Amino acid sequence: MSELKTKEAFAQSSETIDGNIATINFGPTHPSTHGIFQNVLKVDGEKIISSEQTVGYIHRAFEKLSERRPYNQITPITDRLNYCSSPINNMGWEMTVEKLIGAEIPKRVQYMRVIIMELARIADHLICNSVIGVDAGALTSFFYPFTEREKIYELYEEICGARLTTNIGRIGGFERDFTPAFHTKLQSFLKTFPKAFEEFDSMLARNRIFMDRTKGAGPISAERALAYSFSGPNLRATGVDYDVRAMHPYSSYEDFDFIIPVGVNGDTYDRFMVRQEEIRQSIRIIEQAYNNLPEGSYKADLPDFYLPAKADVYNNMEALIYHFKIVMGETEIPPGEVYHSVEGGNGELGFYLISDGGRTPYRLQFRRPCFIYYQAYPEMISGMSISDAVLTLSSMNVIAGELDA
Amino acid sequence: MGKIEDLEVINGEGYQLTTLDKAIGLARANSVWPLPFATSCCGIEFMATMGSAYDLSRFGMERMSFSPRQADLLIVAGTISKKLGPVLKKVYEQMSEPKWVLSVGACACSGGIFDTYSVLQGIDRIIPVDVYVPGCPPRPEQIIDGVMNIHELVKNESNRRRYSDEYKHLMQNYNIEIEDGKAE
Amino acid sequence: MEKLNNEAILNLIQEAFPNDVLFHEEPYGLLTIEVTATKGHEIIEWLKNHEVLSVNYLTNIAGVHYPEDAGREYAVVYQLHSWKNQTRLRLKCYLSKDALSIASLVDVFAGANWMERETYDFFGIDFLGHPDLRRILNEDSMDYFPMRKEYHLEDATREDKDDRYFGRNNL
Amino acid sequence: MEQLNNIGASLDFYIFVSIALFSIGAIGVLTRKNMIVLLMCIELMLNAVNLLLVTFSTFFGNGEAQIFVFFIIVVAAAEATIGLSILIMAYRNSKSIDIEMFNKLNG
Amino acid sequence: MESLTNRKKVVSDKPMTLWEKIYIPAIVGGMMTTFKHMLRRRKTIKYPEETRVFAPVYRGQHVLKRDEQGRENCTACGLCAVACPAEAITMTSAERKKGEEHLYREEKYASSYEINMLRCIFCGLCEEACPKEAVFLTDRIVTTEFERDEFIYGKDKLVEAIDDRIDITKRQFTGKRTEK
Amino acid sequence: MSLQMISVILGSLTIASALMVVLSKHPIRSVIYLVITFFFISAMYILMNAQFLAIVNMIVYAGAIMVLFLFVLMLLNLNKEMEPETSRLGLISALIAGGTLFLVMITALRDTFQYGKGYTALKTPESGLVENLGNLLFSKYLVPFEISSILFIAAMVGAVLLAKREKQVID
Amino acid sequence: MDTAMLIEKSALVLLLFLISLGVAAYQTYFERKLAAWIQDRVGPDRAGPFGILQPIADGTKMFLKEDFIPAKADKWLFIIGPGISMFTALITSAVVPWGTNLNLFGRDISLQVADFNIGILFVFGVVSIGVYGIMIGGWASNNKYSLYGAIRASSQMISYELAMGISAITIVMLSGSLSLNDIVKSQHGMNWNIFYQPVAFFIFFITSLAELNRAPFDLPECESELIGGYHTEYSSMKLGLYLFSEYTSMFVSSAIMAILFFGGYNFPGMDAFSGNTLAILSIAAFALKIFLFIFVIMWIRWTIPRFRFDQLMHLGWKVLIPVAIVNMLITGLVVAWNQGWM
Repeated sequence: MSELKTKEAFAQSSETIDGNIATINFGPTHPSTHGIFQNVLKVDGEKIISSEQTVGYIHRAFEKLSERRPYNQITPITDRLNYCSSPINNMGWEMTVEKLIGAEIPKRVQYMRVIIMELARIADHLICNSVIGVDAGALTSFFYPFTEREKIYELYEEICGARLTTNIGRIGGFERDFTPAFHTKLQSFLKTFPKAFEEFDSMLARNRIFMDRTKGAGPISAERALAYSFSGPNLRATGVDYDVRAMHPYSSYEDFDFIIPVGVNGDTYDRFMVRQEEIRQSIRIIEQAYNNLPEGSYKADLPDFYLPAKADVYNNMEALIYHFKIVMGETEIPPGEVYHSVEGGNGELGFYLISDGGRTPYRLQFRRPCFIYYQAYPEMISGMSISDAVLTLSSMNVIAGELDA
Repeated sequence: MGKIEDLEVINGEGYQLTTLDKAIGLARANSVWPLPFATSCCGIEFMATMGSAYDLSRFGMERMSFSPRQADLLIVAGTISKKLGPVLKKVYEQMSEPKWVLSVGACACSGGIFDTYSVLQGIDRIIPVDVYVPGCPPRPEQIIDGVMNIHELVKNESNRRRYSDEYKHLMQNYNIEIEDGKAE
Repeated sequence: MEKLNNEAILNLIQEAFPNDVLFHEEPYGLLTIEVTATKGHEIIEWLKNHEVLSVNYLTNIAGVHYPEDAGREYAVVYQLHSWKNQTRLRLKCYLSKDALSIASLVDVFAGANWMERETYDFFGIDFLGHPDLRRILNEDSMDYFPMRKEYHLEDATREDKDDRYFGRNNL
Repeated sequence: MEQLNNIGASLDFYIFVSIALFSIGAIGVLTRKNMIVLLMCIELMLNAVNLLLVTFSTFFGNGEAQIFVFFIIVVAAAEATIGLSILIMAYRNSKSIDIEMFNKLNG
Repeated sequence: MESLTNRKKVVSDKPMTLWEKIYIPAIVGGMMTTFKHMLRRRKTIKYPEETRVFAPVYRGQHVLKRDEQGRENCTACGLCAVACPAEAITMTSAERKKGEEHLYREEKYASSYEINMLRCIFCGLCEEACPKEAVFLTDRIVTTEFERDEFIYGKDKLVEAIDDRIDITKRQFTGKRTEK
Repeated sequence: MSLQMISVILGSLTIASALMVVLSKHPIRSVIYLVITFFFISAMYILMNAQFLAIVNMIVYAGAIMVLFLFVLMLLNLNKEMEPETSRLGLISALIAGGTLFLVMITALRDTFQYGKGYTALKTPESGLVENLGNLLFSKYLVPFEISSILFIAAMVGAVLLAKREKQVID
Repeated sequence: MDTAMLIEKSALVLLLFLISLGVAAYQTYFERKLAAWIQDRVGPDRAGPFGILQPIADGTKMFLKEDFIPAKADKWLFIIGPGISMFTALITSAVVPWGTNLNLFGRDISLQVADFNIGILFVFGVVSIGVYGIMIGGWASNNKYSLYGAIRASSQMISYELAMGISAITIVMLSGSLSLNDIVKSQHGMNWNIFYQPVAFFIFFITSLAELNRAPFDLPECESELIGGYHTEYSSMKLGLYLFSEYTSMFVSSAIMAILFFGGYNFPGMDAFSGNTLAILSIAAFALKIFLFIFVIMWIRWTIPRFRFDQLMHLGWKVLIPVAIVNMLITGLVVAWNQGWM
């Protein structure tokens, strides 16, 4: 914001720009930091010499909170990690618990999850890429993808009744089957989206102004990216084809045919293009999963964890007991340690869960990809101009919720 | 906690709205430039509100003012942690009068689900809030409702209220200094 | 490319560091090794540079607090990943609350920087040799380490609830 | 705009103004230590000369003096660019724009 | 670094052609796209005048249901409060007295039932937790208010009116309840 | 208001703003005052029917050279304190010198003053117009004109070379 | 100067002033509507029917907003910054011929405030002064972002002025006069300069965008990098003046472009009319051309991304200026050939 400077920063503002190094406060509420984090840039003219990051402005103590909530109440918390793609977080968490309790998940549930997760990935990448457009000055490129995003929201809404923080799915499956409205909406989405998406793509991807702006902005080499434990599209933009979906397939990802797009230089353009291509691949995956959607139940047979139908609760003593046990969080959870990771919108989203058999996790640690790769930001922007720094930041898709936990 | 509206009886003694006030209020209400202080999830829903499907610009509000000097409405959307609180307060102080605050979402209004050591339990502890929008995150419809409530406030506000003693007292409750002399 | 299974990996590590592998198990197929805390850095570096193992990716670092476990109150858990073998590996180092320090991994994996800062922020574990060990998520002025079990989660200033209703007074 | 056939005040007034400007410029050059202001004072002096030239040009009804003004402007522009770039260089090395700094060049 | 999979495809190495280098084609193309949009039908839903159709399962404002005879379903078991991650629900239970059978279905009822709508995150866990089909989320949205206190929704706002029933039958969760 | 009044007012304003250039403490203010001075001088040119020069003066001096000055000042971002103090002795001697200069010139041009008193008519009003100047410039003064363009190029190259920074390592 | 003339000119000036302000105000409305249409939205529609009172609401609000001067700012310069901007934006319209002569009350009234014989130079002079408003305002705010905006604005405007001037010289060569009136008259009917000088027009158009700080050259005020650029610290009517001056300049430079390349008030088949009909039609034709230019400028803004600073400089110095010079040389040769000088 204009002058959210501390007293010290004010004192420094008398430093000169040329010759001397000036300090610029980039954040905490600068318009280009879509979210809240602060970068104190040391600049020489327009060139960035170094920068220092401050994060934690929306630290919400997820991990401590998780230690105080029963397992089924953690799903709404994971919503708010990477809120651009909450369903992936939800399902990642559910799969972690299912792994812990050793549950068998029907194929249909797995496919349904893939559909929802890929929709979430599309939504996530769309928001990131449209914001790159906005930061590059093409404001309209924000509105076209957002119209499409609304459709994804509507799909979520059909399934779970919420738009953004979905709390979608349950341990063991979904709370309801795909509704007829969902089917029609998904079909029309699959039909209209690629066209609208290619239109968006045509506005930026081969536009020379945009290419000039993004090529070479904020590059990182594959070696450095690996040292910084990058993952997700940002890592793939450097040319490394690491994808959890391919490396450790979960939820039947091994059934689907998709390619892993990679970039060359790891710069903003590569990140943009990788995300664009991933959106196309996601559409392919959704089509495959939807066309081959197996028949069956939308939930696993887990009486200990999946709430019984209300009718049973009312009439069946056993169901009523399960109901109370699940809601009170008194079901038997095996003690143990489990790590499960999914390919989130930003990369490898991991859940490291230590259970002591109690009502709540003993320790739950989220491997938040944003948090890990955002630390490379100063290295990526040093020597770049301020404009590049803005684009690099938006192309890294740093989500404050995921960053600060 | 004192609220702006508590301290004012809109049609009460000495604050009878004049025709001029009404005209000014109407003009102001149609030109509320927001400063989106979007931190997290609600920020994304706020973006959706800006988007084509809901289009906040119908209210004359698409002109975002990222500089607090130019903004009329501070839209706080998302969690405000204790670390961020002073920043928010500073932004509020930097805004020039008249200014309004819309608190969007459970986190900003009350801390919401995050009853934790690091989260501020409602921004009305540090700045006065005019309208609360519940929801986590609220639907764009709700945000628009909140905005329209703000418009109602703006329309019915006397032009002089910002210089009244009650207002100064309210600001003192929040330890916010009113910068004198430059106004008017 | 031949991929190693967990047993082979374990054997290789035990050969190289016969005295330092204190305990090992395979919960949910993930090889978990407890090693001497002082040797943690050395082992990870060795794992990274080992030709066959080539553990090239640091997935994450987590701290755990076990207040009841005298002498090993804190654990630092490293999750590593060998892409060549498509294997994950978990290394645990237990620390006592009296000697709460462990060598920093920043010189091996640059990405360990913030992970360690976060662990320090939450648990107060001192990473020796870390270039910039400060709090990261919380305010600098905070005077405790919030993830330790003895500290409360809730904000003490919340007025609008009565804990009795939520069945968690005892927690 | 129609042409004026009258220059307003008498010639001597313009001459007086240009002499005054020149002297002010000179005093500025002598008193100010800030190199940029110094350069500006030189520009002021050049302008005083220009004014005088234009005045005489109108007086004699001869456009050639204005050609000289034109060249003076050219030279002034060149001088300003070079002067300022030297100044930036000097500033970069010494972090000061005090004219005294050049004393160091004496060695 | 060698490939980890055989699915790798480089997507961003296409060099700029001369045609693309002269700026104009892409700019004109983009302008054509935007021009087409200018003529297209607007996608805006003018909210207060027009409303968007919510999904039938939308999680909006809560309702405390009555049964067919107009009796309140809630028995103040407190499961919803326990299930609430935001700790937004409070209630006090009371014994049903003689002569109140037409008001409350069970022997116990909630003499007060409050939801703090500012805290509520509309996750729907209370609806799932309720064994008596008493609390449901509906597709109505919670209104915005000027005052913080107005968000504590008591029974006056939550319990559905007898003559103005709220239809929740489309929520799939409603298993058909059969009388004992 | 007669033209005479206008020109007298213009002249006094010119001198006043020129004085402010020297007297302002802050260099940026000096620049602004100088621009204003140039405006007044341009206005006087127009009065003397030297329209072309008036506009050129505005474009080149006010629009380019002074912007350059302002630009450099902003780039260096100097504060008031950076202005070095002049010693009192220096100030007095400069004033004396300047005053003497003024007197000497007035005296030297005394005859002209006598001659020009009361002279207000324009002999050849079109002498300052573009056509006339253009004809002169591209016939009689063609060679100087070309040389001045070479001067420009030399100045440009020189400025670029001077201001170009050597590669420096900033730590 | 006779009194009637004085009254006539004063009336014209006043009228122009009001029209400029009105057009600028409704340009903001039009821009918002256009942006909305491009983005599949409806745009402002609640202030009056179709939202046409939106600019008035904005104006009233800004006028009554607290006028804030930052404590660290240089007060005097802070205040005159927007003033200079507005002044320079308005003054250019003085030399624009708005139409053929109008006959009113038995007088032949020229719809041009001042027919400078060096009108085009006057325009450039004013344009070159225009940068002061931004520079002074940006510097006086004493804010880093404002300063960056100011520095970007000044270097950008100085650089692009060159190419702009060089491309305009070709028009001067073609029409043989520096007076805008003569330039317009030389393009009688459909004899527009655009058909002879498409390259010059192209360069002039691009540089105008840069001088106006419009996308894709809106670096001095780009939101994502510099928040508000030079006007970050401005509130109230001072901000209003900056915004107004931007739109007024847009209006005026559209007019200049129409004059230089699209025949100003000329329109095909204008010989069929005469007198006041012709005057009114010519004004309408001119207005239409201006509107089209404004439309295109806005359309561009909402379509393409902006340049980076070094790319902008690169484009200005290494592409536009050489092309403009080559174009000028060729034009010169052709003109000389036609005149029989070679």
